[in-house]
Amino acid sequence: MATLLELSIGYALVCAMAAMLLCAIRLLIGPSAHDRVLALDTLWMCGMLLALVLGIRFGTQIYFEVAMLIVLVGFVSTIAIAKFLMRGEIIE
Amino acid sequence: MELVLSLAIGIVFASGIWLVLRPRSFQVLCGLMLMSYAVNLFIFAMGRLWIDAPPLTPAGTLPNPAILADPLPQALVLTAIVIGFATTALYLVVMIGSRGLTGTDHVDGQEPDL
Amino acid sequence: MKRWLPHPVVSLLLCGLWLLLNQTFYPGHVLLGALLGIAAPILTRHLNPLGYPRMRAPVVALRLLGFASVEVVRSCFNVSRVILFADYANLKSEFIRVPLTMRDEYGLAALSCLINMTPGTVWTEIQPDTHELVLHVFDLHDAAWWVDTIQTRYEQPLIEIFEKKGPHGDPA
Amino acid sequence: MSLHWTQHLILVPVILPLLAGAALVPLTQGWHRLKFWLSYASILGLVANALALIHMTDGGAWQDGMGIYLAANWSAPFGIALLADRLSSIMLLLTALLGLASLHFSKQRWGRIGVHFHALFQFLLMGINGAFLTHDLFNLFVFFEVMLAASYGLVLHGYNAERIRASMQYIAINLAAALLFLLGLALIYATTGTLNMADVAGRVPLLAGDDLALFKIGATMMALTFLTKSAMWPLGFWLPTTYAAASPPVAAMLVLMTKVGAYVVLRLWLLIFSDDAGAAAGFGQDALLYGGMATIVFGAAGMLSTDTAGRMAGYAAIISSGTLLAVIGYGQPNLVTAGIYYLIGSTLAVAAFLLLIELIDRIRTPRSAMLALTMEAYAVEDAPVEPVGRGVPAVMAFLSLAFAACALMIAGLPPLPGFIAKFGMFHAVLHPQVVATAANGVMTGPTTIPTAGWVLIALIVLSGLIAVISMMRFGVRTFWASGVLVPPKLHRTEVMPIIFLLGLAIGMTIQANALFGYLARASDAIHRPATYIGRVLSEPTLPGPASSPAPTINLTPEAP
Amino acid sequence: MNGIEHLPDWAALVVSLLLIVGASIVLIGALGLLRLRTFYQRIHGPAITVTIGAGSLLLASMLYFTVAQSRPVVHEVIITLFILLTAPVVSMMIMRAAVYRDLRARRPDAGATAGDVYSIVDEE
Amino acid sequence: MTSLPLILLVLLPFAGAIISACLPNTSRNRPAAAAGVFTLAALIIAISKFDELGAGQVVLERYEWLPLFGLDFIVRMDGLAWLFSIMVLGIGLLVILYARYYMSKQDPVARFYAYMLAFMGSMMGVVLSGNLIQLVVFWELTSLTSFLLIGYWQDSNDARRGARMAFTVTTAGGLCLLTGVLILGHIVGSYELDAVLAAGDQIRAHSLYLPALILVALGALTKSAQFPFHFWLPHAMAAPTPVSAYLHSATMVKAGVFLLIRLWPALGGTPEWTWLIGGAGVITLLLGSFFAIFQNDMKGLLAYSTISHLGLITVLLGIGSPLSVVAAIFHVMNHAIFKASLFMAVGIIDHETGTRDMRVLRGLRRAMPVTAALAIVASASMAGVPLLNGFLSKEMFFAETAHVGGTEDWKMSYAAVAMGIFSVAYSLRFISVFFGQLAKDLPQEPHEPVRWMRFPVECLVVLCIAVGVMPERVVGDILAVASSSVLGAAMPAYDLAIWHGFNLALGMSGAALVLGALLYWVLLRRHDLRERTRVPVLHRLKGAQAYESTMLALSLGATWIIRLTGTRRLQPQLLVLMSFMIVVPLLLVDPWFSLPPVNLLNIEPLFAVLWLIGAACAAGAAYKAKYHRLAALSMVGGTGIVTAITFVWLSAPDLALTQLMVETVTTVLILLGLRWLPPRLVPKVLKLTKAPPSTWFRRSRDSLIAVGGGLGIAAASYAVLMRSPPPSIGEFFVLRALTEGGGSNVVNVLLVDFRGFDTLGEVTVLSAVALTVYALLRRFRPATESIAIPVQQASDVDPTKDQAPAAQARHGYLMIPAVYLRLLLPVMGVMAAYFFMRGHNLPGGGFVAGLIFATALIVQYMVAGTDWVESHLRLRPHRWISWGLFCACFTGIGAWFLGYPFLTSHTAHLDLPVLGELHAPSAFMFDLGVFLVVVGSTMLTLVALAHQSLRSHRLAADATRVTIPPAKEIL
Repeated sequence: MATLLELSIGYALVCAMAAMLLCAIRLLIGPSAHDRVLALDTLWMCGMLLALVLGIRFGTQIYFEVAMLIVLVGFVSTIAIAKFLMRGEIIE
Repeated sequence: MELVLSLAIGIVFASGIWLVLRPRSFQVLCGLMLMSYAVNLFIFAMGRLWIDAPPLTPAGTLPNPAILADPLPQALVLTAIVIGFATTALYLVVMIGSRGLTGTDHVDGQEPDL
Repeated sequence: MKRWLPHPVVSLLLCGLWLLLNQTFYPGHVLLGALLGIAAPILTRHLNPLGYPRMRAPVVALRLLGFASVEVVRSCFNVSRVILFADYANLKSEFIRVPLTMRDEYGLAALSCLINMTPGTVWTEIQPDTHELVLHVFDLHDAAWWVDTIQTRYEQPLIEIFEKKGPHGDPA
Repeated sequence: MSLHWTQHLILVPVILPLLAGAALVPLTQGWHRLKFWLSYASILGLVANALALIHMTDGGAWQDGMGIYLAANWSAPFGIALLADRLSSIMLLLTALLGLASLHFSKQRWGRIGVHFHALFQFLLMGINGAFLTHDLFNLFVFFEVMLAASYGLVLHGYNAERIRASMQYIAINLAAALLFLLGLALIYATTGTLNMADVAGRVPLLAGDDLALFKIGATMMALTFLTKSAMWPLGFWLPTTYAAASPPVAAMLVLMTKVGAYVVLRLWLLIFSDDAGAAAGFGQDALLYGGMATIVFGAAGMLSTDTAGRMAGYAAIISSGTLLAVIGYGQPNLVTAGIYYLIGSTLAVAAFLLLIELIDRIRTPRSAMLALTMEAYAVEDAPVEPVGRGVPAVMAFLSLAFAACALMIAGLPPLPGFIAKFGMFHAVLHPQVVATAANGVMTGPTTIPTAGWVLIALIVLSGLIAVISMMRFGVRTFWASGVLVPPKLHRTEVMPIIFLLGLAIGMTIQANALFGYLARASDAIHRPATYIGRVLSEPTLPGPASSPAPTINLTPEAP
Repeated sequence: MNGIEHLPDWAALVVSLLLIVGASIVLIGALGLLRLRTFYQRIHGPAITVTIGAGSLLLASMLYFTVAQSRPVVHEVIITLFILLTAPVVSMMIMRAAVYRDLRARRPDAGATAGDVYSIVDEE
Repeated sequence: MTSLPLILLVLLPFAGAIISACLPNTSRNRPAAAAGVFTLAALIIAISKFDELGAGQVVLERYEWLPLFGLDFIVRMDGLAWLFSIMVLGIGLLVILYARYYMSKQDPVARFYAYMLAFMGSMMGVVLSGNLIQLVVFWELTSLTSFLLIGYWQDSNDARRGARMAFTVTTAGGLCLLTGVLILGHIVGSYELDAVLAAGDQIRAHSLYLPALILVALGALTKSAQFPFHFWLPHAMAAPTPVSAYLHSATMVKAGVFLLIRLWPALGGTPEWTWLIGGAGVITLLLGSFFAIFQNDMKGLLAYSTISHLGLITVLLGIGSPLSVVAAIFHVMNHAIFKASLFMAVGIIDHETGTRDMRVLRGLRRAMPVTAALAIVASASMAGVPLLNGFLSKEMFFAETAHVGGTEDWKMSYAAVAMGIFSVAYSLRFISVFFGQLAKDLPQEPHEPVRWMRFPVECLVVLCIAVGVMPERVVGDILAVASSSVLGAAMPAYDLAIWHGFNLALGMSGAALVLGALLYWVLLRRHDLRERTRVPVLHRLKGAQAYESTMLALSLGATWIIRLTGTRRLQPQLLVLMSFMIVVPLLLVDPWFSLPPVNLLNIEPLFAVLWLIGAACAAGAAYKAKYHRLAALSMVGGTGIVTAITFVWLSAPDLALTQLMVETVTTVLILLGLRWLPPRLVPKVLKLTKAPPSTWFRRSRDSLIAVGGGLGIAAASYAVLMRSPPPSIGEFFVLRALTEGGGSNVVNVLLVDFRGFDTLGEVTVLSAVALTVYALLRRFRPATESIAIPVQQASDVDPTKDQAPAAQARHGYLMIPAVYLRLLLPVMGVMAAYFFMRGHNLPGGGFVAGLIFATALIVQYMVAGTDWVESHLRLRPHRWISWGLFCACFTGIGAWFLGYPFLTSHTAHLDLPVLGELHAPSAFMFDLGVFLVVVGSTMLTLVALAHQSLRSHRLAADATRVTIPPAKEIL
């Protein structure tokens, strides 16, 4: 079972990384600004999940903190860009 | 791992250099940011790469330096990140100030004579 | 009591958050958590003019949560299926309007949370003049079904939870 | 057992301005008088402290004339060590005195326009002082950044298009250079495993092969930063523009900042690449020498090519930087002595000149300057009327005298310290002194002067000549311009600092011998890296507050 | 890989299952982000990532650490809480920004006009 | 009297200068009186010293100056110095008297006398210097004071030009002299005059003799206006006449020959000396005398005549025989006497008639008979008429020239005779102004000057005659003492008689007189001498023009150099910096490091993919940054998150946290800034046409450097990573962090304890930057295109167009987000507290906590707008910064009171009921300081930026919101 767990952890890592890669491609090709924002946000999210899975893989809690922080503040830059797209300035 | 990180540092740094050599202030700003990423990673790499060995020495255990990452480069990078953040902020503000006063976003504050 | 502990539930939650974060029940941490839990809402009260909501119908809330969870999982697999197998050319992604009667901000926020957490639907905005919710549906088959589901399955319970007995909290 | 209180004096140059700055931050403009006096008190404190440090280092209070302060009570290679020796003490004094003059100058006008001038000024002092004192490479970086960050703000002070253009350049260059600093630092850490300068110097002789190559690359990167700061050609094009744009008190401080780069090069190179450094000995000295020479040429050409006083001052600073770098690269202790004397003198001179420019600009209306220029260019003959001398109001007399003094000092003409410094350098080149080191042992007799020495002398002489020609051209256009000159209103607070700086310069001439003696001791000390390594690394810490026996580890590298 | 060997089989199985499901969903979500035609379709891709994808992985993590450390480790709840608090805002903001941007830019093909809610006004 | 120190001779004039400079501008007599008194005093002292001198005797005073270089300030007087001192002081006294009457009422004479006396002091310094460096110092001072004196009438362009020219030439010479003297010092081992003079043979034998000679000669020749540096002297005539009389005939120009005489024992007597000095002298004497004939300005004539006479002296020195040295000294004396008187006479003429133009002046004998007589006698002396002093020394000169060539080579003698002829001609020309009819069209009615103005001339003329008639009695001793001080044992026998019988020299004198008169007559009658404006044949030889062209060329050359090797633009500078980063190590580092072999199997694929993303984002940002800023920003963010993940992957959780926070705040910051950076639009032209070759070149060059830099840094890091680490200080920290630092997070302990000093600096950087940003933004003027409200807010498409920010949050589109984000605020506060509290033991710390806190606040700003937030919360970031810095500092200073160095950490162990043992490390307080500063400076920066929008909204509200919106959104 431990092998299965290891394999599935590996699979999860690959998936998360692949997801990040796909997000990155979207980030690069755009085409519109909001596409990029969305991609960036998803990239953060995938990064968070990656950290989480890495945490399981190495069995330490340290990664959790990072994941938590990503969730907590990662959205700030996204909504900032979104607001910028919407209003042209983020603090009115 | 080592090779990948080295190449990565190289590519990010190269992008940074390219941008820093561009004429528009925003490009230079991005370039400086990228370069500082690369430099931070570079300093970090100087402590060699360690996986699953954060420099934490919980109470009750005798720390073994041989199996923990070198904390010093990390501390240096931390300071460097903060200073990089500060200078980015500064450059940004100067950049918009310059755009406002000089009417151009060229780094020299005036369009080059063509 | 009211003066020093204006938002007991919030304080309790924050204290819980603190203990959860520290994964401990040491007395010192409990004390610290309690202090933070009390201080944080007081210090931020000026920035939160709505105050904090009062939960009024916990049973309804639980039921709603259960229904929503099922819905989330179902939609999730729907969306996955569409992404993987559907012919994108026939995909009918459209905006629809849903007239809302609920006015309470927390209710609406909870609604938006439910809708957005359900894959396949994204809350766009509430149109200010008509107070209609604009919703984007990923794979729209029947607009009326959506309107009906949202109004009855989601909005009604939320009205019960947040709006039933007059205004809540004390707008600062 | 506790620390003798005098030890804390080493820290004061860093901590005093920081506290003053912290106190100044929340004060609003309405309190500008309080702000000024607070700032002023801090600088007076710094002056007194620097004098005390000089007394301590030179008076034999500290062994080998160096006081070591282990911040946070960690022994040397681990914690951050601050080191006050004769050289750093005199630099601290120079900083404090220059700061005093600049601040005094700013009382009338610059300290009041815009906000936070005083706080940033204090931070700048902190950064400069820290850079002079620290004996840790990364800490040096931090203090460089403190200095730069404050200087960015100060250069921008009194915000106009010209200043912002200049500071864009200044900031971008320095940010890029700071990154190189970090790269170099990282490589040095990677190869030596330490950051303390003395410790690095101690480990360099043991380096070999790839490590040595990487170490040298690191050193090169760091040097590029310092040389950018000290405006070596072709890294210093930012300098004249920045000097010309910055407000005078700030520009005066910038002069000193330029010297910080040279100071660090001097200190580091003598420590790390000394003759004891084995395979790395003397690394890059030639580059410094030739780079310095090229810088002199560039600066001289610049002085000749420009008409604006600010740029002229900038190029003068470049010449002095170049001279200094060449002197360091030449690698001869008594030359370094004269070089430091020159550094002090030229800093005072250029700083005084920069302060003076503002006052001069008040008499030099653009129209009259233009007229003088045309008359000169077309050699307009005078109408044959009886020439009549003109009375010179006291203000003008002061300005022209001060200008002449600056010009003489910058050009290195007698009788002011510029000449003595230059003479000292020539004398040193012509009287080569071979240090008796462990490596080569015996003193050799009078040797022949290398060509580089002659070239250096020639360049210094020629640059002086060119400096005097261009300064004279400017002076004639300004003070002897035709047409009615309206003597400007000068405020006493603006005049005093200039008199003060020039007075210091004259004092340097009068006390030349004493000063030279002091500097010779300073230079002698920095030419003995082994002493530094020994002293810094063996400085004991106080037994810890909760003194628990710590595991001892052996960190001395083994010889390969 | 500390602790994996000591995990009871049932836990290992459940954790594996959760990991596989969650990771697959995450990948599918990202795939959706990449492959779908319009922005308004693409925005639904990540939605599954943050709900089921993240949820499964968090559950896996929680279960894993609880069993591995033989004590309730539930602080992943915090992450869930934060996701609940932030994810809706993000999608709301991006969505609304996108709609009005497309309307302003008069791009009928972008999909903002699908349905009869928004229309592009032909003036100015 | 004899006990008075010699140094007074140098000091007295300077003291006089200072006193007279302090006198008010309006006073006329007092400065003159002061100057006179001081000069007289010095003169008396000088004269009194004669008794001490005897033959070859030297009076020496030594003061400590720079013993480090073996330099003393030595005042040294021997016969030569005495002679020159008397000349300087004596003629100085006369000139002072003269100037009192010469200077007009408007002239500020105080300044004039101050300069004069300063010059006198400098000249005394030169003359009395006992070491060569000291001599150079005073030498340069004479240049300086002469510059001031020539430029005294600063309104006159000629004066300015003349002053600059004289100064440039003589200073340049002075610097050459300095170098030469340094070489002499190097050869001899001492700069002291006595040592140098004694080491003549050593010097002449040294390989550096020639450079030293040339450099010293350059100094002397420039000062004495010798060819090819003679041109400055005529231009220096723009000075007031007393100055010309004093500096440019009697003293300063003599400094050059003085130096040559001085150093003759050390340097003279070689063929090089003869060729260099003699050659320059011959050319000068011929050119000078020839040019003098054709001058129209009386002072110009005298200037050229001076040049020629100085040439004569130089030739004598070049010949270098002992007798010629005696002749040189004698002629120095004579020339000073007659030329000073002539200048003063010209001054009188100028003063009384208002012109010096010999084309106009005529018949002055009738108007000012006494002056005329004096001038005629003096010019006769100049022409070498017997029974006058000029004749004597010229006779000696002729004798020497005849002697030097032996019986075969007469060239020198021809030259001498030619010079004699010319000098007779110009002397005649000079005195022609006194004859004929009195000119009518003079600017002023000429008459005799006041008594005391003529007195100095009279004195000198009397001296001319006295020396001429009874040389031995008048100057015999002086000449002997002076000569013997130079020649020492080589002192020749000579006879100062008027009559030496019929010899060759007399023949030459006679020929010169006759032929000179003839030449003058021919020129006058046949060549229209009086109306000529240019010099025949040699008019092309214009030194001044050459000087001006040289200066211009220098200036242009300098500009060219600067343009070629310098730049004022940023890009080339960064280009240089970046390419240096690559090139300099390549050049300097030897041997180069070797790259370890690449093992592709070692690659962790996931990590590779991670960095594929990171690198792609970086490259994408590089590509997009020009026109699509938001895209570039997003991609930079992508690289940022990849970096953060790398940090966490590679065991640096602290870094990851910090990186994430900084990433977020930076994004917000840049977005705030982008509002004020109007969009760049892709120019249509660029889209259509291909980029020009120059652009392609630039781009390929830049990419080359970028690739090079990237490869370099990659290679370096790979090389480091593949090597085993050196023994590092890092281990120490791991071992001690918990036991002595009191925290288990080594990185944090490093930051707040081991290297807390760095952190202190770091927070100062943050504060400084925040203050700068704040200060800058207070006076911020946005770009014109961005003053208008953004197009998004101006467009009718969006229904929120007219909503105020607070209203948006209350019932606009932000209503729902606002609910979430406001709920988040206390949560983020708790999180900040969490990361802060645990910092010392686990990843986190003041910095991360501070940024979280700041982010939480800034989100509130985003939701409800600046006005609303600030009306509900007064943050006062300045105070946060201040308190933070204080907190950190005083934590450090606290250790002082316990007797420990700054920042030494202490831990208070508290045993509390219920709570158990509590550790309160001082590092905690320090970290609190960091936290406060971070919050304060981040908020200050962000809020200052945010306030700009507020301002522009107010502006827009005033202008009823219909400003021109920008054409396009920022992408």
